[in-house]
Amino acid sequence: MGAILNEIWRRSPNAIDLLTTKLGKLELKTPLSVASGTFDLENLEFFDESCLGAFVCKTITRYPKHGNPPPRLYETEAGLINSIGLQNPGLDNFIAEKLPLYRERLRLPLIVSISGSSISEFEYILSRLETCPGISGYEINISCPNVENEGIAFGVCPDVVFDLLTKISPMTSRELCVKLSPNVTDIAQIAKAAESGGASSLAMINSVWGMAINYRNGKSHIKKGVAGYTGIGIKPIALALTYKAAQAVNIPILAMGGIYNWKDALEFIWAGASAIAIGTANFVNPLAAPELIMGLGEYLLENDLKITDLIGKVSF
Amino acid sequence: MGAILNEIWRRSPNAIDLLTTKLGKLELKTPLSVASGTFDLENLEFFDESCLGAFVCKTITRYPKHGNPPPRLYETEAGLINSIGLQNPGLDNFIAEKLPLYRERLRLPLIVSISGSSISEFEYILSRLETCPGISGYEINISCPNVENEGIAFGVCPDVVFDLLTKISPMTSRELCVKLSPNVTDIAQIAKAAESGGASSLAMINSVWGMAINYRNGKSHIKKGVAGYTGIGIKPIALALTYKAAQAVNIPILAMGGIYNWKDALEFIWAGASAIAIGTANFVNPLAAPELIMGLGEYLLENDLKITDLIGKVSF
Amino acid sequence: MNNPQYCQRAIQYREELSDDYFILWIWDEVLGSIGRPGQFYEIRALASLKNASNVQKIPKLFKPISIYDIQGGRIGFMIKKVGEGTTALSKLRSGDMLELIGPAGNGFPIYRGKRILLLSGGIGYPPMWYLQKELINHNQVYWMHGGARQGDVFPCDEIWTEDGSIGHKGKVCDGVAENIRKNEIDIVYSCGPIPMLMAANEIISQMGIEHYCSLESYMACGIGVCHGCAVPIGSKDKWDYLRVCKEGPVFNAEEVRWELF
Amino acid sequence: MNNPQYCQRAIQYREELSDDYFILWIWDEVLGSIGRPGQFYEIRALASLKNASNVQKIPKLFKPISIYDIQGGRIGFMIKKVGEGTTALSKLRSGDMLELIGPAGNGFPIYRGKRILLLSGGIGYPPMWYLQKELINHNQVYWMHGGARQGDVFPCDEIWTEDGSIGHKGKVCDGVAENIRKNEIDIVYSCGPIPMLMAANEIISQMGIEHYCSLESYMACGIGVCHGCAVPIGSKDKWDYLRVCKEGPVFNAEEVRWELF
Ligand SMILES: Cc1cc2nc3c(=O)[nH]c(=O)nc-3n(C[C@H](O)[C@H](O)[C@H](O)COP(=O)(O)OP(=O)(O)OC[C@H]3O[C@@H](n4cnc5c(N)ncnc54)[C@H](O)[C@@H]3O)c2cc1C
Ligand SMILES: Cc1cc2nc3c(=O)[nH]c(=O)nc-3n(C[C@H](O)[C@H](O)[C@H](O)COP(=O)(O)OP(=O)(O)OC[C@H]3O[C@@H](n4cnc5c(N)ncnc54)[C@H](O)[C@@H]3O)c2cc1C
Ligand SMILES: Cc1cc2nc3c(=O)[nH]c(=O)nc-3n(C[C@H](O)[C@H](O)[C@H](O)COP(=O)(O)O)c2cc1C
Ligand SMILES: Cc1cc2nc3c(=O)[nH]c(=O)nc-3n(C[C@H](O)[C@H](O)[C@H](O)COP(=O)(O)O)c2cc1C
Ligand code: FES
Ligand code: FES
Repeated sequence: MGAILNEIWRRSPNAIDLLTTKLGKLELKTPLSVASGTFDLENLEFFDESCLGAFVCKTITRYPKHGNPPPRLYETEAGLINSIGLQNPGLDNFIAEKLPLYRERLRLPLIVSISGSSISEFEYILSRLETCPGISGYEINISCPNVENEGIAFGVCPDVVFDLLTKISPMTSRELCVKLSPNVTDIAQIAKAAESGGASSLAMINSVWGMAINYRNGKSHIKKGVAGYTGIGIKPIALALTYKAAQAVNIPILAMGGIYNWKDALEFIWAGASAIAIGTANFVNPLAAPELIMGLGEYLLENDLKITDLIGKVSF
Repeated sequence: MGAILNEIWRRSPNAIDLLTTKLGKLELKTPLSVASGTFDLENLEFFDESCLGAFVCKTITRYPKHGNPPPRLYETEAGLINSIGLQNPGLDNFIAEKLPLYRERLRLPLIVSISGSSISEFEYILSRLETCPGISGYEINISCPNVENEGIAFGVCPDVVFDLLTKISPMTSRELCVKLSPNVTDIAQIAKAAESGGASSLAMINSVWGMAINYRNGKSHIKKGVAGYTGIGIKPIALALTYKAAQAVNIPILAMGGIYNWKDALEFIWAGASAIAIGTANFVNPLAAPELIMGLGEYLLENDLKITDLIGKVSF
Repeated sequence: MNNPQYCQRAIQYREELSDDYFILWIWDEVLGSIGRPGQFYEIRALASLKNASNVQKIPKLFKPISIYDIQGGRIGFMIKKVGEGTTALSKLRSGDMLELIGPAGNGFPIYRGKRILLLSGGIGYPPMWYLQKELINHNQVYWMHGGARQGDVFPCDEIWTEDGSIGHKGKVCDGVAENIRKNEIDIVYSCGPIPMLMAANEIISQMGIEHYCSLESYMACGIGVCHGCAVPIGSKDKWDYLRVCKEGPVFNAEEVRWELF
Repeated sequence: MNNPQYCQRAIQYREELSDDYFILWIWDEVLGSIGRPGQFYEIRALASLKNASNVQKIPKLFKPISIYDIQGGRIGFMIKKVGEGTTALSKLRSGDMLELIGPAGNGFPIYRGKRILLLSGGIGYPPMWYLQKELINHNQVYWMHGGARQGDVFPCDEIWTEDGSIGHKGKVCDGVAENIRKNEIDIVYSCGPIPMLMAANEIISQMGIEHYCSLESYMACGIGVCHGCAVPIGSKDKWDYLRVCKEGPVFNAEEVRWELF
């Protein structure tokens, strides 16, 4: 067991399940995970993985993806704008090269994030990954702006979300987590569609539409123009959407969006998240994850609470 | 003429129309306006109105509105969360008491912001205001979450927006500006609906859904829970949506959302805004407006440009 | 009526009180002559705006702080460090610049020839100091103040602390009824956190005593523009949300719709 | 291969150069012994994180800074103040803490017995210093450096300034062809802004000379995780976005798909 959890347990011997939470079919040792695309094995050079309850990898697609032209990044007053464009080595390379590395290195539940350009592509990817051991669950990324389904982005149309989920949910007994986009009129509808289709949990939120322009010369700081906005500036938005989704469904929520520390994490747990993830904060604080878990552990110990006592208990 | 513009013109005698811009039917002396609900005559104690091109008042409804229960405000890391709930004295009191004050005090085009709970209520309000002199235009606020039309919020449904505008646009020859909500899947659709219905300009964006919770005890910082998020943290979002709308329509855009200074203003102008407004920044910098205009004026003089040279000229 | 102005002034002198409390004094003929007891200023450390470009790109809201004292061309603000804004203020030293918007709100109504009780809790103390000075020559004034512990209480006639570390042990409201009876009080002025004012109102209204209270509220503009600070005021049947920064902060306790908080 | 680590170290010594340039030295046995020319660290003033709760609630990204020198258990970073992050670094003094992630990226390939041209522009100078030290004993090394004006140039063999205030007047690339011919150069190493590297590549590739360049890119993670720093690398038909922080920052100029920038 990891040093961080040991430290928490040392202080309170019966705090063994202080931080334990459930994400659908998965029992997580801590409520903390990492946001797809912002964390990889390299980060585990900085701290012990025991502070994490699960590991979510960068989104994988059927075929390798170049990604978007540079510049892809810009830091704004209150967050980060990115335009990575789902650059990834594709399914085959993932299975051949990355997955074995994860299996060897990780002692955490591995959640593989996947995206497809059609329902059948999602089905194909899932069927291939089903034959691979060492995977605890899937994050179905229907919230990437690059993914189109006959002109309608997957994540914004409840019917398509429902269709997709009814097709893929019978294919697996692993955790099936659907990652939602914040760029929709009614998040509750999408959340409900995912739930009725058979999702066993939700992850939210993905990046918010954002842009930044060099005021001096009018050049977009990002080559593609409109891109994804993440980090502390989106925290109030992520919190509102998490609350709305939590009110609409009964499946658990893995929440993210501007979580930098344990106080942010608590806000999301009160709002209805069963687990939380760190994204952009991994870039601005390499020790964000262990510090978050220490802070959360201390808060729970001091107040004689378990994480599960707080989930969705926001008051007004 | 005001001291600020005089200072700019003093430096460059032929800069008389440096800052002049058009918002639909209105010719504005400067591109700067103020965001509804964040500015009133009290602010003009702090600086000379000549830096403003237009004055937009707090949204008025048919009947007086109590507004939402307190607490209504919370400042987050990167902005403000508010839940005012359109508190206002109602149309009759506005016409009897506020409007004469504005007429007496202001030498600026007055844009009256209005909201209704049905299309016919909008029609009624407009017909009443049409009989009042001293109004240069209307801001049709269809983006307030409290306003419902048979269960569908006005601002999120293109058909309703189109219907509303086709009904009210023939009623007036004054400027007709439609204020859009950012909380939609496809802003371009809504913008187009407003344009085809007869809007002569767009104002955007209104508040983004947001929430904040006291991490210690799980109490929402805002009594109503989910509320409106504004300020610097929404700038990238407002900029992306302004750009998208500007790509979709030909009518001019009055842009706002996290504009604190002249650099922010320029970003929006490059993105496609013909005019900009200061909202939350009025609270954190009482001199934000004159400082913005001075900065903008200096930038234009130094680069030998007019404001109209920049509108929508973003490059990638 | 109040017409709040914006200005920047250097701090002339800083007075240390207990741990978290301090007073900022500004020497200024104008500021030192306008402003009535109960009025306040929205203030901010100028640094938080001027350093915005390098230290902190995001300027934050001003904070409402009562006029603690006005004397001989000086104006004083007594401040408790509680969060980000007041912490920034707590770092200011003589010579540092303060931004001010005010005077804002309406003061306490001023009577003569009455038996008056001032009731303050925690950071409700500062406006009472100035109020007391205005009342003392023409009225019989008693002042009760309560706080969590010794560090939270300051000179007055009757001190209460929740931990009993000094003065009476308990909440200051515990002694109100007795004080009113003993001193045959005509009018109560109160200032403090809402729960305390609620408890005080409960007692005072039952005794049929006139009661003016200064309410706290989170503020954005401080000048009546945003409607963010509104509280329910009026009669049971006909009330409205009035602005603490404009129609307040002092209200007749009878008109405050306590049940709606 | 690089396995960047995270650490915090006190600044031992700060060296002033011209206006906007300075060097931060850290005395540390480990850091002072690992790291090859061309590798870099992601660094940040610790204050920007630790003060996050009061001064600045929003911590910002680390900034990629090359290893300027490693000698006798010391590591140095030569930095130009250009924006927010480097301004925060410019405020650090001896004893202040620095956060570091690194060493990151791959260094320049090291040859022996060659005639080598180092070509740097602006803030491309620092990595060349360390590189030059590694090459000088086993190769013939020439170093050309260019900058906007006098304040932007530093010791080397041939100085260019755009305003002609010192050295040759013009862009440093203007002299490259002649230098390569005159000194019969085998290999060029370059570092500087993309437009300069592009121009240099144009000339150098036409002359058929081997050329390694260190590319700049906006970074978020600095450790290969986010794919934010990617640049197009490969052949015309088969290229990929490779990460400057992981597969770079040094690339064979021939493989950089300049036309895709
Ligand atoms: C009319 C008026 C007069 C006041 N006079 C004084 C005074 O003379 N001296 C003084 O020290 N304080 C006074 N206050 C309270 C002071 O405004 C708050 O303590 C301050 O705004 C807290 O800001 P912060 O950024 O330091 O803390 P925050 O981080 O904003 O909050 C810290 C804590 O204070 C509470 N708080 C925040 N803002 C307010 C607010 N506006 N009112 C009440 N509680 C708040 C929060 O809920 C939290 O518990 C007055 C308030 C009002 C409305
Ligand atoms: C591998 C590598 C090694 C570097 N080595 C050094 C070094 O040894 N010394 C040194 O002073 N600088 C070096 N740089 C450049 C340095 O990273 C940037 O100057 C710094 O990130 C700017 O950050 P800022 O917050 O101060 O400025 P910002 O406010 O971010 O930007 C100011 C200006 O710098 C440009 N800029 C911002 N970030 C970068 C970046 N990562 N690369 C290039 N331009 C950027 C912006 O476009 C803008 O024009 C290196 C960059 C890379 C990628
Ligand atoms: C550089 C970067 C890359 C990302 N890549 C992915 C991705 O591949 N798949 C995905 O579902 N989300 C991706 N995201 C979104 C994050 O997983 C997360 O949803 C978002 O950043 C919000 O969380 P944060 O504010 O904590 O960063 C990426 C975000 C960033 C900043
Ligand atoms: C306190 C407050 C009150 C507001 N009231 C209104 C309103 O009455 N009508 C309206 O259309 N928008 C209202 N808004 C939204 C603003 O007009 C503006 O669209 C929004 O704040 C975004 O701009 P900003 O980031 O510059 O503040 C209000 C915003 C705030 C913060
Ligand atoms: S704080 Fe804005 S109206 Fe009172
Ligand atoms: S900066 Fe993240 S991959 Fe290079």
